Amino acid sequence: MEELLKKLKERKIDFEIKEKEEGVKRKIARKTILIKIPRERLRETVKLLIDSSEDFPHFSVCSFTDYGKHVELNYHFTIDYGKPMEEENVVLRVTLKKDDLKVPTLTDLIPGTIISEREIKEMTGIEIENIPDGRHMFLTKDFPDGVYPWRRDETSPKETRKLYEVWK
Amino acid sequence: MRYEIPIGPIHPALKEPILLQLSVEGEEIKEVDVIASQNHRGIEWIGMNRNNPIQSLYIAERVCGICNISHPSALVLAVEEAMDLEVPERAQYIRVIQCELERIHSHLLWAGVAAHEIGFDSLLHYTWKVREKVMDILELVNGNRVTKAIMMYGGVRRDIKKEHIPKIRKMLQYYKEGFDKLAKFFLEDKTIEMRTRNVGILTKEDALKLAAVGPTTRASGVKKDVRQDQAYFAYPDFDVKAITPDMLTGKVVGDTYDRIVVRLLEVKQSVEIIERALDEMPGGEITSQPKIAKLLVDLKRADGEGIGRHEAPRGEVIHYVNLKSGFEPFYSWKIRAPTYNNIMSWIPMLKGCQIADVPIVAASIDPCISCTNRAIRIANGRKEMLSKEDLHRLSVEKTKKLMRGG
Amino acid sequence: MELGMKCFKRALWIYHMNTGSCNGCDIEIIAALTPRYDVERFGIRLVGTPRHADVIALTGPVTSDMVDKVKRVYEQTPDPKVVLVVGSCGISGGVFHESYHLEGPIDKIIPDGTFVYVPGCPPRPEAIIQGVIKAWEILEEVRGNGRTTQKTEGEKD
Amino acid sequence: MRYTFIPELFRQLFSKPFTNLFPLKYAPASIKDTLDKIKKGEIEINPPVEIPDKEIFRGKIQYDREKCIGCGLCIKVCPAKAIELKKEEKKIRIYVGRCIFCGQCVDACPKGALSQGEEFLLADADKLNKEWVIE
Repeated sequence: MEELLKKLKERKIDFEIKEKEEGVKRKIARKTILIKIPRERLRETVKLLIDSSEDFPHFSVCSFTDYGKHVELNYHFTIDYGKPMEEENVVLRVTLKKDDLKVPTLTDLIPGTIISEREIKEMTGIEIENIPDGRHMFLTKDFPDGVYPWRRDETSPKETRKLYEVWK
Repeated sequence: MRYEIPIGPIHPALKEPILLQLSVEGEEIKEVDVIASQNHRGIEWIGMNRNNPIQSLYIAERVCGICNISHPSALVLAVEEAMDLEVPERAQYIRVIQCELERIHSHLLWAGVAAHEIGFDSLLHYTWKVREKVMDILELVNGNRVTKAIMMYGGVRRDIKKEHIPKIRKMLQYYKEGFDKLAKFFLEDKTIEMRTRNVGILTKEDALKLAAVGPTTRASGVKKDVRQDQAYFAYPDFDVKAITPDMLTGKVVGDTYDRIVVRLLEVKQSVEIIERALDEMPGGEITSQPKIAKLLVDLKRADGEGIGRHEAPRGEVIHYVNLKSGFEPFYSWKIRAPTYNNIMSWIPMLKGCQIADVPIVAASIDPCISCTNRAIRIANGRKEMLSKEDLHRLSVEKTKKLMRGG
Repeated sequence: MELGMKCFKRALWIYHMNTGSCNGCDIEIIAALTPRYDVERFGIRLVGTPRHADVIALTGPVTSDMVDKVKRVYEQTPDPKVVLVVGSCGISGGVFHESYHLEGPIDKIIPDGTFVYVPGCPPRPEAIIQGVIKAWEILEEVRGNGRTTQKTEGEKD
Repeated sequence: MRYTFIPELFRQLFSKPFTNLFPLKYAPASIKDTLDKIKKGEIEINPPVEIPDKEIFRGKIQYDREKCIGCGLCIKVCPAKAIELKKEEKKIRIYVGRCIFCGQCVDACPKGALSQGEEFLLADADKLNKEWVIE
């Protein structure tokens, strides 16, 4: 972790560290490093993450929050696993404006991100630049275009089927 | 000459829908594509729009019916972080016991399915018979054989009664005595070794790059286990060690056989953890907020975000939750199930395998398609298509052929 | 021929289909086949294709992707047939009662089918066995009026 | 011995059967006749596996109409929309066909009007039958 924080400071990337206590008899601190970066520096930071960790950083998932005017993408990573109680969560937070929804792909750096990127693409309508495979992952092929289930605006699904009403 | 063979979507290896598109030359698989859109129920949408957080706990439980405590565990961890909720000590121990009971049942279930995939049905029946013991205990402490409905924000819903403890200990004793026998059937039997050794290899490098989790990655030699790396609940007290196959066999190959080794050793580890947890369990309350109405109000007022990580039998589960005060459902919610990451590791595993190996290799990551929270489809009947039955038949034939020494 | 029909009357073959369920019911269906409950002693077994089946055991709330597959499987199953809906989500949606990717419940997709419902989330294996027996009873009633009537008259026992 | 399962197979042949013989040992010649006989009491069915703990078991919901005050808390927490409020009477109606047997309503009820029963053999061909609607 120290190496990563040092490198982040060198590159002038801001971060915060959150801690949460876990455990009953033996207390340990669970650390989360939150890094807020603009879209342009996403790939740079991921490369930094790969360089500064002993093993490969583990990419967990990409989550999405819609705040109305802007949206937030959180790339969840974990680093330093394999050693008891030393693992940390790393969250890369990218904020995007609603009228400019684009992020670069990470698939060439970490191949395991492909499923997450395909999911983000179909669920939120964010365009992933240079994605090698842009098909639907979890929605049916004929799911209507322009409907994005995770969004909280006019593009969220309007007509949902209420099974408890039709069951009789 | 290349042929395209779709396998699935109604049961390729498990009883779940997913479509594997294989390109084969002769018997050898050259390319693999996975299409997983058949089990999608829109669970995140449900939690973000329709449900209050307490209802979402039960939706989380039904993300996957087999590992139905993993998702609620991760969710309560995330929500407790977001709203700074205290959890009593006894509740943390009960959670650990429940999680480990589930690991025993899930790994035994998998072992049975794996035996079935290579045509060893008598071992399937034997394993499932052994598994019934833990199912009885689950029913005893939870009131239902499968869904546990025990997690609640700030604690658990049910205590483990005093009169249940001797029964649980009896079950643990049964598994301790039966473990060597089970290990002998799975690890020393010629049939299983022939079909699983050097089949479906996932190298350490691939496992890291494809972000594989759980027994799949541990079998490739990556010591990654949330219970060890970033312990939660009462796990710091138990000092859990990640299990890799070299602990038993002395080497790491990363094949299907190694995945069997890891899972069997984990059953043994779980038995030990439960035993210690029962010995050391403190007394006291089981929840910090017993009034549901009050809890609902608190949840509505809460503001913040949290990440919950839990080691499910199949690997790591992550829930990300964002709560906004005055807004009842989760403001955002993301579920990451273990199979979600492990699916991609099918591609390097299956390349170079024979078609007859597809069932056992596909089953070896313990796929849980409904966990992945998405959906299925029926294979196109006009193309050349292998049904589950044909595939199973091929697999059984290969076992027979190998046994004849051919 | 007569002998053949007598034999076929007794064994009940089941085709299991998952339409987006959580797996809970599916593992209980398999649990019903394994030693503790052992329904194979009645000649009940899971088959790999709907063309051999008498009963379709269906779990899950039917996702959008599965609608046409459910219809096709139903059409491929020979008459008389019964759909055994296992679990609450197949009956009324259960926990998944409202979503953008669901088309169920199952009886809206196959309006003219014969159904036996097993509530529970998931039901105990015994409840599933009871559901199968209900389905069996229905099949016997239908077949009793149909092609097997002449054969039953010839039966002594 | 490379085939390690074979001795166990022989052992299984002579060990006590593990199967619970619910409802009958073998399939009868005619289900309908058998069901009639069971009704008349001529045949007894083998009981299902015993419920291990009757207090904890989550079976069909029992509703005590007298205790209910119609507060609607159970409706608020029910994840499956199985409970309906009857506004005029301030009582509730529960549909078993929608219920997921989680028992959250039992925990939430401030008056203790709901409880979990022991009944679990609920299969039926009609999803709106009387047994499945609790009022």
